[in-house]
Amino acid sequence: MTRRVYLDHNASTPVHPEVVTEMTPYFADVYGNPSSVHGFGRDAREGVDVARERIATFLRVPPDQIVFTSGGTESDNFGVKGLALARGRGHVITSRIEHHAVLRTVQALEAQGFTATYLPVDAYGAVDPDDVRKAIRPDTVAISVMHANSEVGTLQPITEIGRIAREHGVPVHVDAVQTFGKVPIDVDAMGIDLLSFSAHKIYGPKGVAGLYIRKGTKMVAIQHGGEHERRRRAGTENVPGIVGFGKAVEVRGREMHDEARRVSALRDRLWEGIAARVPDVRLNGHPTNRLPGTASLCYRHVESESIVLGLDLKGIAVSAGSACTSGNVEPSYVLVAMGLPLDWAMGAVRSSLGRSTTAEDVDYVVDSVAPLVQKLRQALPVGAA
Amino acid sequence: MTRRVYLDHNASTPVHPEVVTEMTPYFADVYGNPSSVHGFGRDAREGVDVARERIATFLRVPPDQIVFTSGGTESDNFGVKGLALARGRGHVITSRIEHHAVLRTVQALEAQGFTATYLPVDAYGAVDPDDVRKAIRPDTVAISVMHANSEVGTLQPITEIGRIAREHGVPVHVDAVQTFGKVPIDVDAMGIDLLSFSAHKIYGPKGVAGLYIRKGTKMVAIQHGGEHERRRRAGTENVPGIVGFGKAVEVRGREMHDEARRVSALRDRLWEGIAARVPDVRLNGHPTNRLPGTASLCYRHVESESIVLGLDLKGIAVSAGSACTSGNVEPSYVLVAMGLPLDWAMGAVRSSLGRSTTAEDVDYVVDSVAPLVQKLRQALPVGAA
Amino acid sequence: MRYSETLVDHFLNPRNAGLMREPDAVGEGEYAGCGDLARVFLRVRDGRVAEARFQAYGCGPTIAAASAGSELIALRPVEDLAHLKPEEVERALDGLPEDRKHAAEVVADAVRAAAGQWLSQRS
Amino acid sequence: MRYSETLVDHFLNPRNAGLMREPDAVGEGEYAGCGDLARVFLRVRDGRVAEARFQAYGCGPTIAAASAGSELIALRPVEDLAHLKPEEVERALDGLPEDRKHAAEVVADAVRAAAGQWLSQRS
Ligand SMILES: Cc1ncc(COP(=O)(O)O)c(C=O)c1O
Ligand SMILES: Cc1ncc(COP(=O)(O)O)c(C=O)c1O
Repeated sequence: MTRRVYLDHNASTPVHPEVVTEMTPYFADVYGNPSSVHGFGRDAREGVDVARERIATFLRVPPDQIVFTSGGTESDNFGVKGLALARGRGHVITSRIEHHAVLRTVQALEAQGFTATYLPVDAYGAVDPDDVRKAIRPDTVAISVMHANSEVGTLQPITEIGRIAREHGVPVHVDAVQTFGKVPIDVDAMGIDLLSFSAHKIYGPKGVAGLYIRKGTKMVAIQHGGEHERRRRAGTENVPGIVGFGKAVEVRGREMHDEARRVSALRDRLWEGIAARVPDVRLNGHPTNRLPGTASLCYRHVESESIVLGLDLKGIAVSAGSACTSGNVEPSYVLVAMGLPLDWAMGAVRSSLGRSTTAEDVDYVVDSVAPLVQKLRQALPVGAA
Repeated sequence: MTRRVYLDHNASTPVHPEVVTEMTPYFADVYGNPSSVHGFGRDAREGVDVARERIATFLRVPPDQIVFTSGGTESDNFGVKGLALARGRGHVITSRIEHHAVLRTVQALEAQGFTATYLPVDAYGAVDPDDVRKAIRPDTVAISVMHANSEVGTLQPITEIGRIAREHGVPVHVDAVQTFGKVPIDVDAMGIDLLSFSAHKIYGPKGVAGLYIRKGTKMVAIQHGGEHERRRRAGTENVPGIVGFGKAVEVRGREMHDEARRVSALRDRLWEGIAARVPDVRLNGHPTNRLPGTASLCYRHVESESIVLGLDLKGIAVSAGSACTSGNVEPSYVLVAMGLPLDWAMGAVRSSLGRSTTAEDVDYVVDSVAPLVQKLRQALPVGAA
Repeated sequence: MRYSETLVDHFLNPRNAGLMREPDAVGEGEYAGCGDLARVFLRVRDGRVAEARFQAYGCGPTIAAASAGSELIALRPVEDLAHLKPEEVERALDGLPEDRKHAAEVVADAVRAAAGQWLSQRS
Repeated sequence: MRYSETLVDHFLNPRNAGLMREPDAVGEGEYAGCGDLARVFLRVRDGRVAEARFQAYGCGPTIAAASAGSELIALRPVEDLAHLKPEEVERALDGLPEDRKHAAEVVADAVRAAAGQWLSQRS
């Protein structure tokens, strides 16, 4: 078991070497607090400013419309609560396949007296823009639809949703944690008012993310304290993290496009290799309109976690679509929303490829998956699940 | 101007070299998501577990009572809102000299229908425990008093406050961001239910902090999403930051006591050196019951920022007690609460010493302050302010 | 690794996996919360287990527990097995994490059910 | 550094700082928001500034602006100074950050006040 293959880039990624180099001096050498007016503080402030500038350039937005946060989850909480609480009361529209960072935030708002509509998705996992139109009410205060789901990777019709929202004057928050730096995003063309994006999914450090806030969007802060980030997010800035984030985004500008093509081809190789050798397997999500490196497969009549364990023992990291936590079955709510039957959904395994993935890695995975699934199916009660 | 002297450790600190070494592998090598069940995830999880264990050992509490957050500000927001919102409505007690992370959080709760009492402080900046007793009402849901203020450093009578709170069954949150790792804290003896503590004030990285939550304390989460941190704080853990935090705390266990003695003596040297050469200067806060390295001085009839600028031009980093932001005078609300006259409060300058501060640094500062203040006073309108 | 070496070995090389034709007894265990399922087949000679086979559906530990269980019961009197405790299955795996104890329970349930069936048929 | 070299030089080495005995005119400028205060003293010969001194209280830029202002007005006709614009003081400092523009305003106010006093005394 010397070989190790990491196919879980949607969970987190190794920090890019250039990013590590860029952020390292900000621990022991440039350690001032960016709020301090003296030289030590100004040096730290400059690091933050450069990072903000780089991200703004990448997103083609003004730098002062970017707020740094501690992670995708905070950005999502901030985006959704910030819009809703600024309006006090009303109706929120989201989808059934959002990340928990949005879903549970909307639920928390419901507990405070807001109402919510959770839009369904089709068999590919896509929201129908017409459903958004129908869901809008006079008291709708926010729409939050993700750009792509981490599990199946289908891209949502954000441009259409954005157009409809604008017609009705409703602000749109988009969780782009899985797409930012992987596929192009144009907040103006797509009609996005708030955009959540994160560093650790794109070879930046954990513990830092951002929220784009279109100028003029009515928002309130949710973390209170000092006057950081133009009073929109209190707390001493995570300077090394922000510096690393800026560098990671700059590198994405160079690497994103070629990598998407390469990783997309490797994902096809993975799917075709497995499909050729394993019966009763299917690929979830939209065949083309999707994240390049994500392959969500369902193995019928096998349980996700036993595949993840079997591959882990071969040094391969993939993630389970269904999870058995303290004795509760949890088939992926995303696959369930897409209408997958339970005997398929229980056997969902996601592979997510990244910049260091090679064809040899993929072949090793295919060679490992085939016998494993066969063995697991041998131990299977006939007609189970 | 080659010499650089950093006397702003209460704002932020250089990361300890051992801490940098400990956290570095967690960027590019141990990059899994701690929620992942495969080997890459388990390695990351172990880093987080070790850090939690180290901090728990230092604080002498069970590890599962520590929740990691993104900073002191989040810990304060979490502590105060977590207690208040779990109780829905009621009365909160805090002091006038809390950090904005607590003050503005209490104000946000007031805007949501809570009521609040802001306790006064005496001339040393200390809360009178009797005032806490008098402020408690049947509907009091939380008491939040800091352990020491960053500006004057006077230690608060937490043990007495904790005892009174317990008699009345009211939970106590203590903002120990400035004291954790600098002076001993015993949450049991001091009757503390929640404790905010942070990494970047004690030679750990920015972007990570903690909240101790005593078992059984009724709390709600304020950041919603995945099931991280035993469902108390959603969001992928900042693994390198947490690992660094754990190491920083472990190092504190070794270095804290000797350093306190050393830094305390240097602070006396600074004050005595300045007092001997500059007329009309005073030392704020309690003479003995205080943070070891903090010296808050007021220069009468001089304006804080001009001293900070003058010292900055000599390579010395200190912080201004009063700040002039976009044309609004802001004498420190802490000094005002302590009853300092405005002509003193406007000239407040804080020096905060740390592990790398030397006697030569201190002497250089004294030699720089004396002529600077003299020159600034020459330009002064007679009887101004 | 949160699983013992023994457990991993049973998972990777399950013993006695698969269907048994014309068994003397069959028993099932199911874990409601989780959908985990184990089925045990017994061939009995002179009141003792002459052969055992299993089928299992569930996460890795459940498959390993079924495999270990099928070894554990070989040659034992069926009467004893009517009272098989999950702890015995767990011990045969050198332990289970807290949130996977149900793997041993499902298998012990299946064994007890099969033993019960054989005993009631005989009486 | 957010301040120009010129500003820093005026701050560290303020020109013409201090009281003037028996001046021909005195003017003050004050920035209400901030408590910043500048006082300018003029000695006038033949309608021109023969000598200027200042006192200032405030953040670094205010002190620098007063110093630069006192140089700026030397030998100029007092009549002109009654209309001195803050921009001229700011230019003499090679610029000011947005949130410190008031430093130039306080000083220009003080100069205009002193010039006004002298002109009204004369008439
Ligand atoms: C779409 C999406 N949103 C939000 C998040 C939350 O990010 P984090 O856990 O880093 O806070 C994730 C992470 O998996 C995600 O995939
Ligand atoms: C007492 C106290 N509480 C809270 C904070 C907030 O910490 P941070 O800005 O790192 O979030 C500080 C920082 O100065 C502090 O001194």
